[in-house]
Amino acid sequence: MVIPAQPKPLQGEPMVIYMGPQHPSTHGVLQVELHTDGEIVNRAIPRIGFLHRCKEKIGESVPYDAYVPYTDRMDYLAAMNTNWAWASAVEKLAAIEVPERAEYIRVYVAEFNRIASHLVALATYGLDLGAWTPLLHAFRERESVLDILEELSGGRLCFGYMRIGGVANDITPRSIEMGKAFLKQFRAKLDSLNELLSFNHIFIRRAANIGVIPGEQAIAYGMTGPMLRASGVDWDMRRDEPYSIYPKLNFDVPVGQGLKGKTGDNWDRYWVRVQEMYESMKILEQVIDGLPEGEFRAKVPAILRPPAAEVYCRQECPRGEVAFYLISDGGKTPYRMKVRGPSFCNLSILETISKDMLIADLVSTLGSFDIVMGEVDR
Amino acid sequence: MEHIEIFNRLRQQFGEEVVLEHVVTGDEAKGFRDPYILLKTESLAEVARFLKDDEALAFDMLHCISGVDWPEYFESVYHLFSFKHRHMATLKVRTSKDDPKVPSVTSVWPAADWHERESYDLVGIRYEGHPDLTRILLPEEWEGHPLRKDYETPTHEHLRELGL
Amino acid sequence: MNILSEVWSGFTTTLKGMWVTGREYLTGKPITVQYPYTKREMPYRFRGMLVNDVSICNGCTKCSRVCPVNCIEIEAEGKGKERHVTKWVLNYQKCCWCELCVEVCPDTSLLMSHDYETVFTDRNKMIRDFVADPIPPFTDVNPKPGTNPYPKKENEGDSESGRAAA
Amino acid sequence: MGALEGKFEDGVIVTSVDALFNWARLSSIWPMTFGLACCAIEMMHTAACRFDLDRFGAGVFRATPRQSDLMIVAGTVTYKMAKRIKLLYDQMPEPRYVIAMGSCAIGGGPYYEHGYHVVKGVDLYIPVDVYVPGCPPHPETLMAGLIELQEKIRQDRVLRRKKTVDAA
Repeated sequence: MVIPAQPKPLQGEPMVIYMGPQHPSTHGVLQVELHTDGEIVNRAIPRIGFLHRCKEKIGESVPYDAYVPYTDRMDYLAAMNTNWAWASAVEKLAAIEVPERAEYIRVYVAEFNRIASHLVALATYGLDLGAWTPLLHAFRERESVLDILEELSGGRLCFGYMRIGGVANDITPRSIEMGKAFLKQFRAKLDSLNELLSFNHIFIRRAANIGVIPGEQAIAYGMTGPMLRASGVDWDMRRDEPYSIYPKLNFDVPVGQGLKGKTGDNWDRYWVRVQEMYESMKILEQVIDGLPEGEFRAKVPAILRPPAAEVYCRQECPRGEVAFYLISDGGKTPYRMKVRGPSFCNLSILETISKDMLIADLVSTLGSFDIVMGEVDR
Repeated sequence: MEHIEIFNRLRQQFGEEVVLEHVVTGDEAKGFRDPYILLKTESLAEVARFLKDDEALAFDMLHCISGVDWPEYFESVYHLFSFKHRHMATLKVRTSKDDPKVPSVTSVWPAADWHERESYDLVGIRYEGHPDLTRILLPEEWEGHPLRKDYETPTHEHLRELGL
Repeated sequence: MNILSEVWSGFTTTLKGMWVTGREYLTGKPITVQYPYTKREMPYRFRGMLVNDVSICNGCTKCSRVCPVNCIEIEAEGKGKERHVTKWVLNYQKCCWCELCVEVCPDTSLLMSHDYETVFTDRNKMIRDFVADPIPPFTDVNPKPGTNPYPKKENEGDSESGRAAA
Repeated sequence: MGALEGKFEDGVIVTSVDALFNWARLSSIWPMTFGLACCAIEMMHTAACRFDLDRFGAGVFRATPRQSDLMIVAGTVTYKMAKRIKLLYDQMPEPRYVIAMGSCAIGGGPYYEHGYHVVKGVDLYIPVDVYVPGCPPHPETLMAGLIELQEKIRQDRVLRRKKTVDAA
């Protein structure tokens, strides 16, 4: 009996392709060095730094309160949250008490910003996988959120609304009305967005079971935020190490359960973000009901000179934990300030998990990371 | 675990030679801020391995590495977090200005990879044992380390000459 | 069989998604702002181009000191009530629209106007001296300081009205 | 155009052909999807449903420079990126236009003072037609910039001889 020779597996030629920095699916100016064999990625090395804007050097050069506009531009999709992280780091350093009303306003704007940020994540993930319509739906909703924030702060993207010791302006009744009107209709809109994208069979096939990150690996690589929770680690700064008024608020922390595939795959990461929007809505409803009277800004000296000390302050932003490491020498400016950007840590896992992936799956995986280059490069 | 307890546990394990001191920053009048543990530079990798593997400490996550340029020495600061026990710790090691060298902890926490490269890029501390210690944020042609206090901002013309 | 069911569910869920868009198309209101013809109503705190009324400004340099990007350059003459600016240059190339300078301004001279339609074809024109080239083009869109967009009791504690009163 | 470009004196036919060319060019400015930083999000907003850049014929965002007429430099230009921007600009076919969107692209913006790695204006590398101020500019401002660019294209001389400095 003649044994037929095994057919040779189809072999391509090893090739190096540079994806980016100008590429529609790299979410900004990221370059991925792809070592490919045909359609299979042998190695994908992220090359960053195309948006390195010297944030840490500037942090050492400008006074504490003047750094707020720069934090806007760090994670520009969630400017309010990063503002807040900076403000609370300085407040911790200088031991400033923040009035309760200011804390409520901060949660109000931060959670709205979280919704706006996740809407972009949802829209651009659809866009990466070839769905243009969800972007239009999501951006329409995002516009209503931005209207509310613009009413409060005057800006559309970089708000600069937080100040050391409070917020820049008091909340207006009109913005609360707008917020109520938005929350009333948003749940239904989000449901229909789910119908449009989340449960689309083609979308699920492109996202589920791809780019699986187990929980332990996620922790080892220092991942935080929705990416960590999607891997099944039940950790949220807002609930587990509560700051501000979060202990008073009642909300759940969505964790990835592997509904459509394995726990920690792309679809889980996407789905955690969608569920977080529902939770943010819950928080916002409680904040609107419980808004106390009082001051919106504490009395802070015009030129802040915190004592010589150091603090490490972290907060939960839409992309994970933003942390500011501040060393003060008693002067007007910090001696050293370091930003720990969540996207920076989240992106570093790409090289490990992208081995033996298809190029199309790599795009899907990168999209589910929801990185913001302003924060990766700082 | 409180920060001082972590320090005591490390002292118990490694002795005074390695675990140098426990410093609480700030002062009495204006209030104390975050504390840190100062370690002997050469034994950093060993201590890091213990911090991760020890049951009572279990620091499974490296939160951040920062390089700091002080007048007399460079400092590498490690912020650690444990999901199991939910406590944080700050470690510091110091290295000389002439030849800044710190052992790498990439083998203990993979997250250290990019953080160490960033610290090398911006402050210029060399992490020994790092698999690929190259610039991460700035271009390869760049001269100097910008977060050093004596760094002078290059002019546009100079950067064009470098080919940027 | 498996492939058939895959195709079927892919087809039906896509149709369902198309129905979502169709429903919006049939019932929803169009939201597009027909910009050059109709303009969106801007909120009171809208941050447009930064302008300074040099006739009020006394050149205290508070704004230039607080500016994180050093985009304001001031020269002033005289003492006390006589004090007036001789040079008040704003560099729009650097300005980051953060409103920190407006907050510290003791007068009502420095304001974020509601103007957002100015574009430039020459970069050098973006450095503007408000003494040599005062602000008439902006005056009609400036929010009048102290005017309240909301009924009085709602606006209590608002920093803008507080600043105007001071 | 090539051989015929800039060869003719002003005349009724030449002028109207020029007007036709210009009209065709200004009503279909295809921009490149070229987002650098914060301003890119506002650019996306301008292209999305609320502001709809397609009303000006400029909503067809192309991912490749070879198919686009307009480069909207939306965001901070760093030294690492500047070389790539120059490369992308060189790949674009004539006629090509550039809008510098936001303070950073215009002149370094908030990073002018201490930003060692930020280019102080994209016009150090490529010629810019319209500067749109703002940080980030509002979508309306970007549209105003586009209208300004359309006005500029309307004045273009394609077949007609370019005006010399003395004549102007």
